Formats: sequence, structure tokens, C-alpha cells
Amino acid sequence: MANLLGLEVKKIVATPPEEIERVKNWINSEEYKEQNFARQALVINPAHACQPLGAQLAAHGFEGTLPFVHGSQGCASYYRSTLNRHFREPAPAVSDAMTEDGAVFGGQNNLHEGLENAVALYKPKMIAVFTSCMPEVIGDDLTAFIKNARTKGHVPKDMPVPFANTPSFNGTHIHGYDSMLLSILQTLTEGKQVEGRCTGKLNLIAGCDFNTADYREYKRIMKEFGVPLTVLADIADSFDSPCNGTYNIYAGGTPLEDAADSINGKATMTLGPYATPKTFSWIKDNYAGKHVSLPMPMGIEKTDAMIMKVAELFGKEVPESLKNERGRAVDAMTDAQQYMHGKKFAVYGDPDYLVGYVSFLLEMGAHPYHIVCSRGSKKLEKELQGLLDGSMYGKGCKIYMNKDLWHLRSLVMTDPVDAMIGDSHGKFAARDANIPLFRFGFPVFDRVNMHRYPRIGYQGVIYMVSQICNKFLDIKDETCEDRFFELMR
Amino acid sequence: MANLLGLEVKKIVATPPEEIERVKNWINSEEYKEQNFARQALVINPAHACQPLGAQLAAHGFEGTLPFVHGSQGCASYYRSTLNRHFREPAPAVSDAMTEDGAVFGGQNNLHEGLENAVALYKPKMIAVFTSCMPEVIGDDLTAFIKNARTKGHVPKDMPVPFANTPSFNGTHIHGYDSMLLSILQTLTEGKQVEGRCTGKLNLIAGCDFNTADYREYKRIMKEFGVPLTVLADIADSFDSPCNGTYNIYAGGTPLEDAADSINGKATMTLGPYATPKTFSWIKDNYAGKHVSLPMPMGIEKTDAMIMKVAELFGKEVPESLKNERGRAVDAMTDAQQYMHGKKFAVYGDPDYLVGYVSFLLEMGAHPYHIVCSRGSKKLEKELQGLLDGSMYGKGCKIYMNKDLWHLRSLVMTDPVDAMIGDSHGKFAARDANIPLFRFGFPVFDRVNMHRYPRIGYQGVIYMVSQICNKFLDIKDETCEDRFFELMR
Amino acid sequence: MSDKIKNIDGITKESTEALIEETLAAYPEKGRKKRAPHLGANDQGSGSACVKSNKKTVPGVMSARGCAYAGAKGVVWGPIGDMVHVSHGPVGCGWYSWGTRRNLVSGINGVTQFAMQFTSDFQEKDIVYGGDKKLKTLLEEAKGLFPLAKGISVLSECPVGLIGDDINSVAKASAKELDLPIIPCNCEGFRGVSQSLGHHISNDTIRDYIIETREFAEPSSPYDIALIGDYNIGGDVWAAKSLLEEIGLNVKATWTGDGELEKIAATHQVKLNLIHCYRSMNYMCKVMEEKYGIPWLEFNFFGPTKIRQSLRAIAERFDDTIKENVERVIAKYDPIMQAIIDEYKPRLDGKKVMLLVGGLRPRHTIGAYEDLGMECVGSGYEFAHTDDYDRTAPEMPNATVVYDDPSEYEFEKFAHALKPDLIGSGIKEKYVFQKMGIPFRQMHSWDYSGPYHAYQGFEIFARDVDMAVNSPTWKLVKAPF
Amino acid sequence: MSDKIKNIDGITKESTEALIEETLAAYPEKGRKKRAPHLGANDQGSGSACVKSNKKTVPGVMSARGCAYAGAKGVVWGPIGDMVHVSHGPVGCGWYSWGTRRNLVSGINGVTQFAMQFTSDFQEKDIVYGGDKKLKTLLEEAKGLFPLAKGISVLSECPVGLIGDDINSVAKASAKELDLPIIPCNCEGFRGVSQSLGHHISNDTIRDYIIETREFAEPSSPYDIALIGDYNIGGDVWAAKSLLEEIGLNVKATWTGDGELEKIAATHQVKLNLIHCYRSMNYMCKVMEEKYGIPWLEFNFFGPTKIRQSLRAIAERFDDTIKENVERVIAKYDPIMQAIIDEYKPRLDGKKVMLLVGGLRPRHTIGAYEDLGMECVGSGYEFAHTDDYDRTAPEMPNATVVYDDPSEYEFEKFAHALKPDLIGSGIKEKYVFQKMGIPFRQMHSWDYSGPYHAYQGFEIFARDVDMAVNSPTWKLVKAPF
Repeated sequence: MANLLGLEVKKIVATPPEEIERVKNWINSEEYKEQNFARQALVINPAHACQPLGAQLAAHGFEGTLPFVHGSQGCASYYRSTLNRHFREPAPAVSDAMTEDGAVFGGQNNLHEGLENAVALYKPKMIAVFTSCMPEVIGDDLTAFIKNARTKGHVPKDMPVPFANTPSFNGTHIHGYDSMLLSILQTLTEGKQVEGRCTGKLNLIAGCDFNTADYREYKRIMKEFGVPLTVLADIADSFDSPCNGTYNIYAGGTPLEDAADSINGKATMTLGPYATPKTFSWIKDNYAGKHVSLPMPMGIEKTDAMIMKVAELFGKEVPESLKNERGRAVDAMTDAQQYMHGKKFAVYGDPDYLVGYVSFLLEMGAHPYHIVCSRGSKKLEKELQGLLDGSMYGKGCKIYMNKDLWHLRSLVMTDPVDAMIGDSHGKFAARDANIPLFRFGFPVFDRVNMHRYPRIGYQGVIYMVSQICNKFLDIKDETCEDRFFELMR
Repeated sequence: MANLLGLEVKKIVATPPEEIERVKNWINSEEYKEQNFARQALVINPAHACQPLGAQLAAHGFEGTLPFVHGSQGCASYYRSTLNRHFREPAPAVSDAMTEDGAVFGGQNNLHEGLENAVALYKPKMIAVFTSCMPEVIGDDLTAFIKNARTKGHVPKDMPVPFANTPSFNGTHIHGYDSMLLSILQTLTEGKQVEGRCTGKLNLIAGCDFNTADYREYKRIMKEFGVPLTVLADIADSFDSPCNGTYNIYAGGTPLEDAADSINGKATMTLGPYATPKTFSWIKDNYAGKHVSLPMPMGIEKTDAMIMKVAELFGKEVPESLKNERGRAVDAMTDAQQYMHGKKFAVYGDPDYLVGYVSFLLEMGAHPYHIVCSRGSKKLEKELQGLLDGSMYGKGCKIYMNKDLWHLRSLVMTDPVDAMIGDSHGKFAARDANIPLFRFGFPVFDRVNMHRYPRIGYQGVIYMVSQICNKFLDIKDETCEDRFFELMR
Repeated sequence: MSDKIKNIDGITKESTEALIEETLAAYPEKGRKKRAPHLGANDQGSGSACVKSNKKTVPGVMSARGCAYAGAKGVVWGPIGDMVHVSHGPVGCGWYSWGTRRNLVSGINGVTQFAMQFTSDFQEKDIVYGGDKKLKTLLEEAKGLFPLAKGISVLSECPVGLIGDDINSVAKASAKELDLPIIPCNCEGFRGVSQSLGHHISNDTIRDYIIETREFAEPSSPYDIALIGDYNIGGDVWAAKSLLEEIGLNVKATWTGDGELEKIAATHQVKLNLIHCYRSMNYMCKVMEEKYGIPWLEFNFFGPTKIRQSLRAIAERFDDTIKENVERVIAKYDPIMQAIIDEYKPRLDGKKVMLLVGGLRPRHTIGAYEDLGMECVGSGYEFAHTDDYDRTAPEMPNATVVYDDPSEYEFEKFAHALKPDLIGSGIKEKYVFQKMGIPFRQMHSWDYSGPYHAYQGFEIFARDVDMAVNSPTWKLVKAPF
Repeated sequence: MSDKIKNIDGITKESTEALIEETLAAYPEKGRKKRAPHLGANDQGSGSACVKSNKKTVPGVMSARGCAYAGAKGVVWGPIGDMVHVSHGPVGCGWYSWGTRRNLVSGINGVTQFAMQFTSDFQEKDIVYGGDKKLKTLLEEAKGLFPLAKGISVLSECPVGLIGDDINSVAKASAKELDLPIIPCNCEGFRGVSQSLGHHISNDTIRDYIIETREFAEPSSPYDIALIGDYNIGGDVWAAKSLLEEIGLNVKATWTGDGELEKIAATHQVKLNLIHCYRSMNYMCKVMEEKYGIPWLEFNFFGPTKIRQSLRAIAERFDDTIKENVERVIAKYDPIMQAIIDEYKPRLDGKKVMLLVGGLRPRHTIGAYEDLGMECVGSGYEFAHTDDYDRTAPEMPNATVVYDDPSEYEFEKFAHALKPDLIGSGIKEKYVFQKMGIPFRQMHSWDYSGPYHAYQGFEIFARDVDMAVNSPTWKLVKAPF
């Protein structure tokens, strides 16, 4: 008897169409919105993933580094396929394929056998270990396991094996990024500090940024500046490698030597303050040189702040070429401002991105009207509110902290906006609201090359202006009456 | 009696709705298409402008150069506003404001007074004179006029005043570009050839290309190559200058000295063979070094050809960075090919652009199905046919030489395609056919920043792939049934 | 219409004249002499022009002017949507003026409206052998392909007049043959000094070929009027027409925005011509007054103050019904307009605007800016005549600079000195001033927005002016480094 | 179903075994020993597996495998569109599996279908104190916000099982309270060796909680069948269902593509279960056979050859009406299919394909490639069992390599040696091979295309395969410099 719940056996009855119609309208109502916002336990369509995903991203940012998931192979498959889909690129990573017996005996055997196989098959220069749920719940002692692995020869003596605890039931992918990056830097720089030595270089931490073009853009900007640079966790080539007939499992990444020497840098700058607080705090205590934390440079003002800080740190004038670039970005803004001015946006995503979107929109005279972060902090809320308060275009805009995309749907259905900015997951709400979605966030599963154009810096401004305004113009052309269909816009 | 035609005076009668409906359907029919293609005299919606427009573009490409229209001020206003609208940038140019009396006395007085005022007010380093209809019809002798101007002191003795006859009743803007560029080079290089001297530089002629980003891209590529470069008619900054609070009437342009010394270059390459035949032919006879004419480098193969030629001319290996860029562009193509494969396109525009579009589309497995050039040549037709014949995706594609956008409308209504590539003027046909228009050509009056992204080179490939595929994906998302609305595409 | 002398802090006759002097200093002697009479300080009380106008443009300067063809095609003919307008001559003129003026039209493109670019695309051989034969053929082709076109205009470009073609004969013969009004317009660009002559020639052409060739089918009424000199930029005609209808008038024809050839041809039957753009269509108003006894009245539909004055002036020409309607309409819109002013005025109060436009705008829009608390510190026309400047004097604040067909050099100098918060001019000027960080609106084309006419338009105008002046992007122009 | 031994030029048992040997050489001893039994040369004639399978993945390799949760959520439950599926535990698992399998569903999102991501989003405190209370609350919230949901599944993620929560009790209590089927599924990812156990657990859950809890309202017919093991990837179910209907069958329920909970619950009333994906749903077929005496039949709807065979085999289970229908349908589609083959075969003939997929595809699709003239030179499964490999042997050409849960290293080595013209595998493999210049299709998800099932699907399949293999972009991969 297949009815362990003991519910009554019924004939199948189809839901009446009028009932469907009623509910269809109801879910767009204020009443529904209130019930929706009253949720305490159920999370629907959150705009964040779990820690190990970010940890894997950080691991890919280093030369010859194999990300290693201590946990089920299913977890690794999920992280990898997410990165595959977003970048349309390989995302090589292994797991030690823990199963039920791990719960009983712990995961040390899996880890050791896994390290041995991984070293033999994939010949990495570094293995970056991070955890999924199971070892975190059962309390595996990674420090001991990895020490043992080295003692027992499962991994070469001199191979760095940084590791991070990245429990999925705590924080989001950005926290995993932080932990993994921290562990990698701690491991690589150990004993590398040399009193009096200064590499003269800038260490730049992009934060948990899933856009390869941003990394290229940082490098290009610093090249214009003539500032020698080490990007810490440089995924530019890892996730944007050439298709030339040869698969390179370890394309790109920060050279391990450079990463090791970063502790002797002239300055370290994080541009992902919400994604790298632990790393930055450790760097402040341990790295030579100056330490600066700035917002992700989206929009003119945040980019200016980065540029000026670099100029100050390195005692350099801002080069003409960057001044001109800035001028061209401002030109793009003044030319196009009328297409965005006064438009309302719903924005959602990771904290560093959100600060950027909001800052940029306000500069264009647009309203970041609904601001949703599905896992944020008081600090973030305060910073966002500060941005809103600093502009007349922030008036009436609201921040929704720890709300998900089903909350966002209620917002855009009851208090409409002109467009959304976020990741592909927002497309369902955008469709229901019949507005465009600008896929500036992570992940993007349904468009191509979004990671090949920068969102940061002056070029990022031009890109965002182009994408947004041209889409609005597309819509105008596609929806206007014949008599308003014009050659010029 | 206001009826000089002597037609019967009638009561106003509205056209019956059924008659309107009939004609509305009829203009989309095969029958109409045939009648439309039978046109001998009437041209409707041509995709080309007249010579002086191109001449002005060329003039803007040189340092401190004031374009000077010998003709009516109305002509100058038209050229200027066209460039203003396309680039959303200033397009400073003067005219000598010829009027009726010019028809009687010729335009010498206007020209002389104009030169004097222009020099005083706008302090150019060079004045580039070109003609609109009137002086061409009445047969003004520019050679003599300008010689006289110099003798009489209307223009400083040492100021170069190249001039070109650019009759509007002959050719299109690309021919005016050619004539003006030729005259500028002839003027500037006169007496500058030095036996045995070689600047070691590449002279690069982009052709009548209205995309500032293409010029920047050429410069970037040659920088990667380490090949010193003189772009002849460099409009990169002329039409993409910073907005920084100061208006610079002569932003950008090829330095006059470099242009003068180009005659001693190591090699000269034109990448706009259809736009610069006269210039190129003269250069072959007069310039030192090698001379190469290649198709505009749109798509991988045409870009490869340029890259290899540069490597050959300068005895250099293709740098790794460009190899990687190529690989990334191919990566973008392989990743996205399924979104374009088998799609039919209607393309129209200037010959050099057309060759590029067709080449690129065939590389993506798309069909350049209707190829329309509103003023082309046998040579162009042959080159295009060669491209079609060289690919299985060219099968069934057709070239329409000297046909206009009203012909194109008949084509897309009777034999539908998935999209169009051209300039903003195609939007009316695209709307009627309910297909997207990719504004890769000139002019673009209804979108922003189209000139800020390259179409040439490997980066151009990524840009075109992104624009096209993402628009197709937008359409899929916007038009699919609910049950086919998906997160991934 | 204003009777109070307005003064602007820091602007005096002397300061303006000094500015003009200084500006002219850059010219060579001859140029300076020619330009001097075209620049002046407004004498508001005088009510008359302080500058000379309608003279040849000085050679070698950047003028904003167009040509007679531009005035004919762009202004008068283009907006008549149900005709095929052939740009007769080389390809360029028609191509440049294709879709670039925003004179919106109703109907179905290619079926009942023909906002396309028709040209005979002259080649060398047409210059040598003449284009009349080609013209005859293309007229037949046009009739065949566009059977619902109400007529065809043939707009001559420069070569046509120079090579001695006779388009008038061709038009006459073809009109008979095709049984279709084919209107030849000898508007070659070299004629006259600006687009203004193109308006005049076109008005004359309407007089000679169109007016009185049709009659309205429906019976006439005392409220029949025509709306003259509104070109439906961004939908202006639709906004103006609906307001005129709201006060009870029958708008029988619109000249020429969203214009219909046959209604234009029957306009001799209306009771009053209401003219917005005096410059471009006063000629036909005068003709209709003389020939058919139709009175005409200038009005101004920019901004609530001028709209209110205009509605009352219009009402004066009609009976009590209309007068009552007008008061009711004013009472209805006053609070709506006040709400708009309340929203935007705090952000715009005291801001300065400079204008350089064509037609009616350099004077007609001043009141709308003033409704928003702004001051006009300089104004000028591309192609005005003395009667335009006479009408401008009372609208402009006293002693402000007036410039006729200024060169871009002069305009820049004035802007540099006067530091306006907004410049309203054309596309050729737009990016020059934006580079300087000065907010700008294209005020020929409403910068791709509109309508700006009537009450409906003021809301949009106010929003756009605020958007331009207060865009946060301007604060970014100067780099902090 | 094939009875002929197929051989491939250049591939022998020896060559394949040498390749395997060589590939395994890279492993440490222990790894090599573990992996060796999972790689073999096919013995087509034997009709039985040449590899071991369903064993733990070797630690430290790149496996394509997922976990039990993935098998439960992604395969069995996710496709049932009218239920709310709660990913119970931390946020990630539900997020990664949200919208990433292309199991299309009908209905209105949030109203009648719930293809969203529902999660309890476990935090540290839920791990410490347990999540049962939270679960109870969220079930109430789900019922309140989605009143038309036919039921709720609770899919356990790893921590739930490890901390000792009792979701079964919560489900039972809440089901009573909310009067709604609330189905607890203990599919923690650490269970078993792959997603396969997730399928099995889910089948058992259906057995325990769902089947027989509903009855069809309409009277039964001899043609009532259920379509089992079709997940409606890209619309497969819709294509398959319409073909089955065309031959006269009543498809009463689809398991679980575009599935409806209540119809699944009433499936014990059908006359025959037709199963496409044997691996994931043979369990319930067997249960229904044992418990309700419902026979079941495997079939293959990829490519006309297999479709034809399958239709006739299905017909054998019914009366002459169905048999005649089947012959009529085959006669109708044969020429259509031939036309497709005529179009694409010339471009695909002799091309080699390698597969690594899940479920039924590594064997079921071989015939479709062969219809296009292609040869399968290697195939393997992510999570198959011996019975899958037994079924694979007759389909694969003789002596070709068979790989079970291969590491990416092995797969690369095989591809390198066999030089396929196409690889059909998953997203994790796609870009690896594309970098090598090898055409690739994602054959879990039909690479965002589909459907590929039934006649309708073959046209799309053929087009896609041609598009991948013959895209001119591959010619560009190698630079000429």
C-alpha cells in the first residue's frame, strides 16, 4: 500500500481554470507580496550559491593549480558545471569522492588517495583543497590530514597544498572565495617575507569577480599607469583561453612565485571589500607596504577613486591615456544620459557588484529602485544607503537585505521598474514583469561573451551604457506605434 | 487660380480601407517585387551618400585639419550633421557659402574670402578643400583658385591646402574619401621623398571606415606586433574625443609630419581596397617600400591575412598575444556557432564592409542570403561571388548589385531572412520583416556607441558574435512560449 | 506679448556690446564688417530688431544654416506624408534629409505614407544630357509602385537649375498623363541665403499648384480652422490639434506636419488660419488672406503662460462658445501645469539658457523656460528676417545678446562669456558644447523627444530640460585628478 | 536489437586493449587496479558487459558523476512540474540544479508549475540544532504561497542525514495538517556512488508515498499506457507522446517529464508501461509489474531505424488496430525520414562519434548516428550498472572501447587516439574537447536544442549533428601562422 502518509485516495480532478486565473492574478498582488515577505523559513530563488564554488574560482586563479574538493564527487560536478556554463570554458577540478563510509571513518583515506591520483594524472604545481558539506558536518581535520599526506608521501614534499574550510551552510560563494584565497596566500607566502625587500609591485585583489574581462582591464590600466602588478587570483586566462587545438588544463593564473613574493609588495589593494575581508585583514597584519580596500570600480567615481589611489601609492601622475579614456567614458554618459535618466532599475547580486551597480546608476540619473541582496550585511546596507542618500536619484529607492528573487518578483510586479540588473536567474521575474534583464552579474547561462567585456573601469562604464541604452532603444523600436518609428533616436 | 497643372478640382475622398489593405499586402508580393526590380530611373532608399561626405571624413583624419566645402553652406550642414549624428561628436567644417551669383561669376571670390576667414577664426594647420555640386557643374578651376589664393595671401604661404573634386553625381562617399585622401597625401608628401631613407614604418589605410574603434584596434594590433605605424587618415580621436570640459576643435588626426614622411615608409597597406583604389594606385607609383592591398579584416580569415602580411613585411613572428587573441576569437565562434549556424542574413552597405560581413557570416556557417550594394562594381560582384562559391554556406545566396533598400525590402518580404546587417536606414525594412537589424555599417543614428567597438580584427569577431547571438537569444527569450522559457540557452 | 522690461544681473547693453566687439576681433576686417550688423544687444522696449538678417553667410565660417532645398524638403514638403517627394538630382541631398527632421506622419510606410528617400540619383550623364527624361520615367515608376500616393513633388537640387532642365514642363505633362498632382518645386540649394528661401519658394509652389484644387466633402462650420506652421516634430501637431479641438475648433488641415495633400489643397475653405511658425508659412497665410479673405493669427503653444495667452487670443476670434471652452480648458490645465512647475522649478530656478535655432523657437520658447524659472541670456536664428527679430525683441530680456546666423566661433565665445546652464540649438552644436560640459538640448528635433507643443508638450519639455540641466553626468566632466 | 557484428577499420580488440593499457599507465598502482575493470573492448557478439560498473569513483580524478541528490532532484523529481520540490539543507545543491537540466514543464510558473529553487538554506544553527522545525514552517509557507501545488517533495541534502533529522516524521505530520502530499526523499548526496542511487531511492519513494494514492477519473481503456523514463529534455516527452498517440495509445501519465503528480499516482491503473530510460526507472516498472501485474517494455525513440523497430515491438503488445496504425505511421514517416537522411548523410557519412553520457543515451543513440552514416567508436556511462552494459554490447561496433565512469584524463586519451569527428557528452567535457578543435554536442541537455526523441526529434538531431560536425568554425582553430 503506497500511501505512507495515510492521505485519502482521491479521483484526479483538474484545477478549474477560474481558480488558476485567480491565483495567477493573486501572486502579482500587494496582498501576496505581504504574505511573501512574511516568509521565515522558506527561501525561494536565492541569488547566491555556496562557499566551495567561490573557493574553486579562487583556486583557478593560480598557476598550475588543481582545485580539489574534499567531499562528494557530486558537489564538484555542480561547481564545475556552473563555471562551465557561465564562462563556456573548461573548469578542471577533482574531488576525493567521499561516500557513506566517510561519515563513519572520516575522509582521510579519500583525501590521501585522491591527492596521489590527482598528482599522478593532472601534474599540478599546487593543489587547493576545499570542503563541501560532509567533511564539515563530520568534522574532518584538514590540517592533520594534509600534514599526514605529506608525511606519507601522497603528495610531493614541496608541493603547496593550501586548504580551506568552506561549509555550505554558512555564507555564500564569496566567503568561500575569501577563505580559499587567504589559505593560498598564507601557504605560498610562508617564510617569503624578506626584511627590506620591496618588489615595487601592486598586489591587486579583484574580489570574487566572475568576469575575466575585468581582470584584463585591471592589467591594462596598470600597464597604462606603468605600475607593475600582481593580480591575486588572476582568472583572466583560466576562463578565457584560446581555442587553438590544444587543451591546456592550467591556462593562466597568477604565477606562484609572484604570489609568494606578493608579501613583499609595495602595496596591496582589494577591490572586492565584501568578498575578501578575511584575506585583507590578514594581509594588513602580514604584508609589507600599504594596504587599501576600495569598492569595486564600477562607474566613474569608483574608478576615479581607484585611479587616484594608485597614483598616490606609486607617486605617479595619472597618465594622459587614462585621462582621455575617462573623458571618453564621460562622453558616452553625457551622450546617452537621456536614454537612462529617470529609469527605474531593480538590482540584485553579490555585495560588491551591488555597490557598483547602484553607484553607476545614480551617476546616470537612473534610480536603483529595488536593491536586493539575498545574503548581505548591515555594513552593506549602510554603504548602499549612503550612496542613495548622496544623490537626488536615490530618493524613494529601497534596499532589501536577505531577500530572494521571489521577493524581488513581488517587488517588480507590484511596484514596476524599467529593467533589472543581475544574473540569469532573474530572467523569470523579468519575463513576468515584461522588462529587460541586464546580465552583468554571475552566473550568465543564457547569453554569450558576457565575461569578455569589462564592467569595471571606464571601459566598463561604456559597456554598461551601451548595453542598457541600446536595449532600451531596441525596445522602443520594437514596441512603438508606426507613426513613432523613426530613423533617429 | 492655383492650378497650374490644370487638373480637375475634386472633393476630397478618403481611400477605402479595403484598398489600403490590398496595397498593403500587394507591396509584399512577388508581383510587386518584380515591378520593383523593373525600375529604371527611380531610386528609393539608396544605401549610399555622395562624395563630399567621404571627403570630409578623410580630412578629419589629419592633425589640425579644417575640412572646407567649396559650395553651398547647406551642403556642409548636411555632411556635418550626418557625422554628428553617427558619432555623436562634433564635426567642425566650414563652407564658402556659394550662392546664385556663383553660377554667374564662379566661386573664386567665395573661396578666397572663405579661406581667409577660416584661417583667422579656426587656426588650422591644413585646410582640405572639396566640392559640392555647384562648382562641379559650373566647372570651377580649383587648381587655379587655390594657387591664386596663396599668391594673394588669402592663405599662409606654407599652409597645405589639398583639394579634391568630389562631384556628387558620380560614385558615393567612398569615392570622395579616396579623392580627398589622395590629394592630402600628394600635397603633404610633395618633395618629401628622400632617397635611401626608410622610416621603418607601416602606413596603414583603413579605408572609408566610419568606426573609430577599428582605427584604435589597428593601432593596438600593430603595437602588439611592435610595428611602428602611421595610420593615414586617423579618425580615432577626431570622432571619439574625451568630454573633459574643453572643446578641442582638432582632436586627433594623423600628425602632418608623419603623413608627409609616409612616402618613405617601409610598407603601405590599404585595408579598404574598394574605398581607396586611386590613392593606392598613386602610392604604388610614388611611395617607397612595399605596397599591399588587402580586404578589410573582418572575420578570422581576413584578419589572418592582414596579420600574416604584416609579419611578412616586417620579418616578424606573430606575437603570442595576438595568437592568443585569435584563439579567443575562435573560441567565441565555436562556443556560439550554434546560435548563428544556418541563419539567413540580408546584408547591405559599402563594398569593403560587405566583403567583411559576407566573409564573417560564412565562417560562422550562416548564409549571407541577400547581398545588396546600392552602388557596386563588377569587381565587387566577382569577389563576393568568389566568397559564396568557396563555402557550402554560400549556396543559394544572391548578390544584388546597384539595388537599393526598397529592392531589399521586396527581397526580405518575399524570401525571408533571420536578420539584417547594415546601417540604420535598413530599420524600416527590418521592421516590416520583423527581424533584427545589426547596425555594423554607416550611418548609425539610433543607437549609442556603435563606433566604440571594433568590427575589424579578432576583437571585431568577438563583438559581432556577441551582438548577433545575444540578440537572437533575446528574441528567443522574448518570443518563446512559457514552456520553452529556460534558464540556459 | 510681454510688456515688462526684464533685466538680467550682470548683463547690460555695454557688457553685451563689449562681448560682441571682443568676439568680432578675431575676424579679418572684411569678415568683421559683414558680421557686425548681425550681432546686437536686445532693446526690449523698442520692440524691434537689433540686428540685420537674411544676408549671405560669410564664407569660411561654420554656419548652422542649410539651403533652399533643405527648407523645401525638410520643412515644407517632407511633412506631407501622403505624397512621394522626389529629391531630383544627385543622391546626397535626399539621403541627408531622409528621416533626419522628425516630422512624424501617420499611415503605412510605402502604402499610404512615403517617408522614404526618393531620388533620381543623377550620374555624370544626367548632368551632361539633362535629367528630364529620367524624371518622366521615374514619375511613372513612382505612380506604379505607390498607387495610393496623393501626389508627387519634384524638388530640384542644385544641378537641375544649373543645367537648364525644365521640370515644370515634365511635371505638367506627367500630371496629365498619370492623372496625379505632380508638383515641381524649383528649390535648388544655391538659391537665396538659407533654407528660408526654400520655405518661400515652397509656399509659392503651394499657391501655384495646390491650393484650391480640392474641396472638403463635408459641410463647412464657423469653427473650421487650419493649423499652419507646425511640422509635427515628435508629434507636436497631434498635441496642438487635440488642444484646439478641445476648445471646440475643427482643425481641417495641418500645414504641413502630418499633412495631407488634399486637405492642404482645400484650405482655402477654412475660416481662420492659426500660424505657429511665422517664418516658414507667413507667405501662404498672406496669400490666403488676400485671395480668399481668410484672416490669420499667430500664436504660441510653448509653456502654460503663452498657451493661456494664445488660447484667449484665439477665442477672441470666435463666439462665446469658444470663449467659454477656452476658459474651461485653461481652468482644467492650470493646476496640472502648476504641478509640473512645482516639480521642476525648484531645480531650474535662475538657470540660464542660450538659444540658436530656426523658425519660431528662438522667441517662442522663451516663455516656456521662464515658466520654469529660467532666463534666456542669448538668442538667435539661423535664417530669420527682420520681422522675426522685431517679434523677438519684446520676448528677450533687455540687453541680452542677439545673434543672427552666428558662426560656431561666435556662439562659442558668447557661451564662454555667459556661462549658460543650458544651450538649445542643433546637432552640429550639440557635441561642441557638451565637450565643454554645458548641458544641451537639440531644439530643432526636441532631441529625439517631444512633443513640446501645447499642454501635453510642456510636461515633456519640463522633464527634458530638467534632465539635461540636472543630469549627474555633468558633475563627472572634470576629473578629480 | 542489432544482430550483425559491426567492425570499424583500424579498431581491433588488441588495439583497444593496448589503448586502455597505455591510458592506465598514468595512474598510481592502486588507482590503476581500481580503474582497469571499468575499461574494456566491446564484444558485440557476447551481448554482455565488458566492464565493471556502479562502483565508487576513484578519488582525485575528474569524474563526470553527480550524487544521489542530483539523481533525485535533477532526474526524478524536478520534472514533476506541479509539485514544489524543496532542496532541504544548504543553499548550494538546489541552486546548482535550478534550471540546469532542461526538463521542460507546462503550466504557469508560480501558479501551476514550480520550476524554481526552493530551499531551507541551512545555516550553522540548523546544523547544530537540526532543521526539522524549520522544515515544518517552510512547508506551511509553501502551501500558503502556492495553493495550487499538488504536493511538496522534501529532498534531503547531505547534512540532513548526517545530523539525524527526521524529515519523514515532519512530512507525515505536515501532510496531515496541510492535507497535501508531502513526500520525503532521503537522497543525501553521500549515499551510493553516483546519481544512480538517487534514482533508486526516488523510485522507492514513489512506491512508498505516491503510487495508488490517486485514480483516473475517466474510464479505462485497453490502450492506456504510461510513458516511463522520459524527462522531457527540450520537449522529448511531447514528441514521444504525440507519436504514441498517433499509433492509438492513451498516454495516461509521463514519468516524470512534464509530469503531473496525480497522474503518476494513478499509474497503477494503466495496461502497459513503456520505458525509455531503463536505468532510472526500471525499479518502478518492476514494482508495478509485481504489484499490479502491469507489463513493461523497453523501447528506443532515437532515429528512424530504432523508432520503427520500437513501434512494431510496441504494436506486438496490442491488437490489430494498433498494429495497423503502426504500419500506417511508419509508412507516413519513412519518406520524411529518408529526406532528412538524404540531406545530411552525404555530409556525415563515415564520421566517428564518441559518447559519454548517462541513462540510456550511450546505447540508445547509436542507431540514430548510424542512420546518418556515422560510427560509434567509443561509449560509456557515468552511472550505469551491468544490465546497462549488457544492453550496450550488441549496439556498439565490435572491439570499440567501453568506459565506465571514466576520468576526464582517460576520456581525453581515448579521444586523442580515436580522433572522433564528434563527441557527445556533458557540459564539463564540452569545452575541453572544443579547445582541441573537436566538434562536440552536450548530449545530456541536447545542447539547449531538442527534442531529439521520436520522428520529430530526429530532424532536429540530424540538423544539430551536422551543424556541430560541419561548422566552418572548426577549420579556423589552427592558425595559419
